[in-house]
Amino acid sequence: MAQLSYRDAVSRAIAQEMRRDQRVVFLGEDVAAAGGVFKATPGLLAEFGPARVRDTPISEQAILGAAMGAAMTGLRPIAEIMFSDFLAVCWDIVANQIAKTRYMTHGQVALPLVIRCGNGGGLKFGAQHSQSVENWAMAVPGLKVVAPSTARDVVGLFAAAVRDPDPVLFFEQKSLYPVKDEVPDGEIVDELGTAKVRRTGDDCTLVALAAMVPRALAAAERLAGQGIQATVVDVRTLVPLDTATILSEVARTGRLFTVEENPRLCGWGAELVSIVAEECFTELLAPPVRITTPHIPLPAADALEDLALPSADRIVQTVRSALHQPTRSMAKS
Amino acid sequence: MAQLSYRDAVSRAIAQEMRRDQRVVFLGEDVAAAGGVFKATPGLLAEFGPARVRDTPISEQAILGAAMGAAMTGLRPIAEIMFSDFLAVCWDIVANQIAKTRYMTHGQVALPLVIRCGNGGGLKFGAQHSQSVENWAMAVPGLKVVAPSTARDVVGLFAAAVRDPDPVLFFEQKSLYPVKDEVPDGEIVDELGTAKVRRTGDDCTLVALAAMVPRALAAAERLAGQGIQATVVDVRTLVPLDTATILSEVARTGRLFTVEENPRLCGWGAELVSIVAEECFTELLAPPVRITTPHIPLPAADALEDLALPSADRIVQTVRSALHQPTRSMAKS
Amino acid sequence: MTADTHADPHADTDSDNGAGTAASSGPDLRTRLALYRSQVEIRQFEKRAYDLFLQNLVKGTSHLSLGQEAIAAGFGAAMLPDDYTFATYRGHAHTLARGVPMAPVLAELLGRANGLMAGKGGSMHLTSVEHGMMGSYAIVGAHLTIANGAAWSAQYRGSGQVAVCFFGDGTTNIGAFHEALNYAAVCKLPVVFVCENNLYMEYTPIASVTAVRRPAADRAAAYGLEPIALDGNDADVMYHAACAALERARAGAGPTLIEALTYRHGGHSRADPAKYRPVAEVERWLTRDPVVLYRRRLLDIGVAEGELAAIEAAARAAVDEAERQAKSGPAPDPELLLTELWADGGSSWRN
Amino acid sequence: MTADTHADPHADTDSDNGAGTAASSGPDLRTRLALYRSQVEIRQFEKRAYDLFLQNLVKGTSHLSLGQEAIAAGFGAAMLPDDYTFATYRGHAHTLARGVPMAPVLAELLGRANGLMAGKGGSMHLTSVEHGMMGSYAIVGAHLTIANGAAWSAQYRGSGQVAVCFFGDGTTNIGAFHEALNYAAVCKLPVVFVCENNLYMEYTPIASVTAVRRPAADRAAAYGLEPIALDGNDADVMYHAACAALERARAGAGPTLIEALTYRHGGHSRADPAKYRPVAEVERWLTRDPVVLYRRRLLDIGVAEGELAAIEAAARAAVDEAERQAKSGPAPDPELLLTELWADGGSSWRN
Ligand SMILES: Cc1ncc(C[n+]2csc(CCOP(=O)(O)OP(=O)(O)O)c2C)c(N)n1
Ligand SMILES: Cc1ncc(C[n+]2csc(CCOP(=O)(O)OP(=O)(O)O)c2C)c(N)n1
Ligand SMILES: [Mg+2]
Ligand SMILES: [Mg+2]
Repeated sequence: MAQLSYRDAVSRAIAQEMRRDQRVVFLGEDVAAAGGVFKATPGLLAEFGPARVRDTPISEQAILGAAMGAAMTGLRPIAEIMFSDFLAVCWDIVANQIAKTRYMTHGQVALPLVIRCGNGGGLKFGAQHSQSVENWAMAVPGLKVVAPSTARDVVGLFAAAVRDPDPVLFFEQKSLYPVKDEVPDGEIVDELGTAKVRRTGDDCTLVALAAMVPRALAAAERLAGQGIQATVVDVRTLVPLDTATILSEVARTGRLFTVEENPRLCGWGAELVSIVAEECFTELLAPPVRITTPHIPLPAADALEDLALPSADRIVQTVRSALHQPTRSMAKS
Repeated sequence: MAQLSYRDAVSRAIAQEMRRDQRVVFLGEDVAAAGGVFKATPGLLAEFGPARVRDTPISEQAILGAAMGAAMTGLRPIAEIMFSDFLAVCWDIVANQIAKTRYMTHGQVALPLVIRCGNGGGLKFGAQHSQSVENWAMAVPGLKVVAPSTARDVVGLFAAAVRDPDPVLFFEQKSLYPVKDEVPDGEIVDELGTAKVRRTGDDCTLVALAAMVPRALAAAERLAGQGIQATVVDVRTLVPLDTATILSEVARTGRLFTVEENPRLCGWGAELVSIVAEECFTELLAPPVRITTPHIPLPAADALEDLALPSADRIVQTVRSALHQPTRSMAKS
Repeated sequence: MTADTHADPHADTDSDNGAGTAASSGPDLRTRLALYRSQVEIRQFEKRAYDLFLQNLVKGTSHLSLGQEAIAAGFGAAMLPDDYTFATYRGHAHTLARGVPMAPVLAELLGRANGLMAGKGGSMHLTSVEHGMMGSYAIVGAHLTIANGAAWSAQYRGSGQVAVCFFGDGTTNIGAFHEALNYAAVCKLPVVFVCENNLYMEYTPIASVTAVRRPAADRAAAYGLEPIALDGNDADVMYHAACAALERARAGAGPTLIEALTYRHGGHSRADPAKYRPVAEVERWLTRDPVVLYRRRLLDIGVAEGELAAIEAAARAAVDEAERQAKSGPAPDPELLLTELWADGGSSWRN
Repeated sequence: MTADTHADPHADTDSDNGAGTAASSGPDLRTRLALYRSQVEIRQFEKRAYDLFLQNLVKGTSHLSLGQEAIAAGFGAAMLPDDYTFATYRGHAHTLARGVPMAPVLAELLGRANGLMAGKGGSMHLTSVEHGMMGSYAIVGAHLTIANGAAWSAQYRGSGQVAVCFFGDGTTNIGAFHEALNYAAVCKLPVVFVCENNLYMEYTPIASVTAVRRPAADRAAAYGLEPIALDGNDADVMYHAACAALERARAGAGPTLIEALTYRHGGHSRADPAKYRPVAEVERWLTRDPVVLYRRRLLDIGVAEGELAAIEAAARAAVDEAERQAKSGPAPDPELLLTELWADGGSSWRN
């Protein structure tokens, strides 16, 4: 059992899978000799050599096309798109090619590949290097979507992604890279499509993803101090989505709050609220509430960016005021 | 008052705005000499000349970059991206550049431009030429999003889009191109951010977009024959979203059905259901229901594609079975 | 706007590229008969496909290779069975040239259950992995980068396989072309890029939207490659060029970019009457019909008329049979709608 | 992998491009003093920006032009006030070279309300439309296509304006570069593309990921353009090249692509110690410091030491004052979070 940072968990996870399977290769910009701009992939070139760990030109379409073509011919590529914002320069390969090819060919073409990206804000990098775009991927049929919140999940879910027979987008939340937690020694392999209940309370259910999970937990701690017991569910993978766990946790408390780093419109939270509204309608005691970044690009200035992203403060205030609203039954009386 | 096809309404709308304002220019692939692959832009080259109506290479990033740079320096460009699926090859210009520049520059840069695309399925073009991607745009802050359902709205909303000081994505539903309706003579200028109630009934509210509007209306007709009176709201513009009209129409009937051509996850319908659940919670008599294409790429075979998209049949059946469910009050007893 | 409109196609092709030429020093007779057979099969298949549109049996769209048969045939004859083909929406010819039977291809155009992909892909996405036909891609540019990936995999596995990627002149102006060519050259990938320059990107003359006269050949140097521009209507030239490029790739010498000048006899797609092309240009090119020219060449070198007639009759019979099978195919089972999105065979996104 | 690692920079620059050279036939004295002043101001500004990182006053990231000053200065001196500049995240130099005051630029780095964009853009997006500084773009490639649009607008309006677009060597391998160059050439747009080849794309040597030795110049022919590779550390060379390219653009002769060989003195960004660069390479380049070389040249042609010292003192004073103003700027008002997404000043998406 070692203290490992989310950042170091990435290279451990990649190494774990590359040792296991010669078909696993890794490519991206500055990932090999330099060990990655986020220093998340040091040592891999030294251990696995230039045939398996490749530095590329600034050619994101070439990177993902190479991963796709290699995946359909027997390899299991891992491709880094440095900042998830850059998925926009290769979105055709992701959304139109990788996501659709298995279906279009009636299963003739398998695409076991992983695309990993640094995702999200908090670093004051400005609007073009801070987006949380996991919903772009969730909206496209044919992509599995993973976003871990802990170092342990980075290792376990990454292993699951590499071993998955379908294409997986793996979002590493940049603001979590320095965060450490306990990670067991030895091989860790988790399961896609499984949410985790991080904390249990009977008054409301907070459903969060990636960097919003620690914030939801911090908020839950403070709410507990004020007599409000919150359940916190870590979604972990958006596709496949563990609706069983989430719906039962929402039904249990009757109150849903999503905590989303993404801009407001059409996020996974909207999808989740819609599923809950359709399937847990009668169990809901109050309107579901989405706590998100406003629907704006992210500003660069620290003072402004800090205001934009959901904070533990904002979560606490939102939950408190919602719980002071009349509930449905009260409303009925 | 003339009978005009949705297709012919496009060229009429572009011509109306180009006659009015010398700053309006138009570029795209095969749009000038050939009059567009959908034959939606014939005659424009002849009337306005090659300086204002330009054929381009197959370079979508160059097309939208040209539109963006021209818009920030005094022109009002209209750019065609032939099939909306191809937005994926220039998504960086749309989502990272055009959508964010005004905000990042604190208002120094204005981007009055329109990107028009053929959108959606129904033509058996297969998975890469049939997507409804309006939700890709709705999820990105800084883009206005328009999707007309009639020839009249094509003219009026397109004029509003060209005159709007902000970037607008204008989605023309390919399956509607041949459909004709009455269009008044003379200049037509509509207003963005205004939904239209196409039909009024007290039993439920169907909210639809673009090609799903005629299908919702057809379903409503048949439901009426079965004693179920449905309201049909045509959203028309996703951003800005006319929540006032939609919420009041939903509150009035207590029952919401969205009708969406897009794949299921994270669509405008999910956003709408979430807003309704949060803001009309107590008015809802039953769970909101989303009628969408399954979360799959679109198959090419006519037999399969017809099954995939929401049909009047499916709308009728979904509404009927939902209305036979116990309502909230019944559930309570 | 630059470049002339290719008044004389020959002006665009050079032979100082070691690919030999036309009649002289051609391939052996067996190969030549195979090349003829392949061209005739493609020609007859495409004509039949066109007839079926007119009968409104082909829904959606479709893009024919009528007039461009020599390119697919030349490469098809030169490639080894486990080499990889990547094609575009205009991919019927390249699919047949890899030995994929006509019936499932035609059935796919008709959207039938016995189609090559059970109707799920359609005319623009023909794929038959067992024949090395790794897919037809309908969004311009992407498949050049994907072909690189297959080449990379072959290089990594040391399999000796080569990826051959076919695309059009218009495709040379999109970003993915540039990224793919640079990446292939940097990694010395075993890949052959074949630009079928038919002078038009859809309805627009390529010369009017391209900064150089030869859209592919004049870009080769930007990737450290030799410029190669050839007569794409001569199956022997195509065959020799294919052999040379495949050889080079297998030898580890990296990618080749070939520009093959050709012309489509019909419109861009089923919807297109191709009125935008000067009549004189069309007529000039019709006199250079690759199938007619090749037939004449075979007669010149002494092949018997009867042998050629037999090949043509066999092709016609094959197309007739394919049409029969395709037309008798049922519509895809509705359950197919929700299959094969994932490797588990289904399309579920939740539990 | 191709190309050497530019052992001798001069090997990469040629003067057969009518841009004149170094000391010989240089610009007039007033221009030369302006060029020196601009380089010194940029040098001092960037050093101060670096000091402020070390004091942890600059949040986020930042990319300096230390060592690359001659390029921005040369073009800044040659451009007319209403010409357009498009730069990258490494854009402080190009912003200052257009006459944007130091204080708001520095304040933007510090995320203050008195920043050039009130803190909303940050170091990577410096923009000052009133100075013709049309933006700094942080995703590689896009701004080449956007610069085309400004050039198209100037061409359409007949304004005689020219768009100048600065980018790095690594940018030549992305698709947007290819699309932008072809489109500019086809439309004969009044645009100048300036590739600042500092030998590295972030941490990776450009030669290791590029199929040609000169990432920009060796691609020029693919767009029908002349190859131009110059010494980017010589402000006179840059100035002459800028004048020639601007002149050509205004004359309606279309785009120019210039590769300016240079070197950054520090890391790619604030986080980068640049350990990956060979010590000998760094030392060789430090001997070619553009500011030091230019100072020597001015002394050689008889400019008094005192005059240069005065320019340097004035620059230092300006930077001191800018730092004072930037540091004393308040944090942006919270309400700014929701302003200026739309032209109506707000960010509402619903009624
Ligand atoms: C990115 C993209 N842009 C536009 C299109 C629409 N389109 C389909 S084929 C075509 C012309 C392609 O021309 P070329 O590459 O010469 O191939 P050809 O059709 O002549 O074989 C265009 C513009 C597309 N499929 N993808
Ligand atoms: C599309 C895209 N890919 C990757 C990056 C990350 N990135 C930022 S700067 C840079 C290197 C750019 O190198 P070059 O063009 O030579 O410019 P320089 O930084 O040397 O001035 C990279 C890879 C990016 N910003 N955009
Ligand atoms: Mg063509
Ligand atoms: Mg560089």
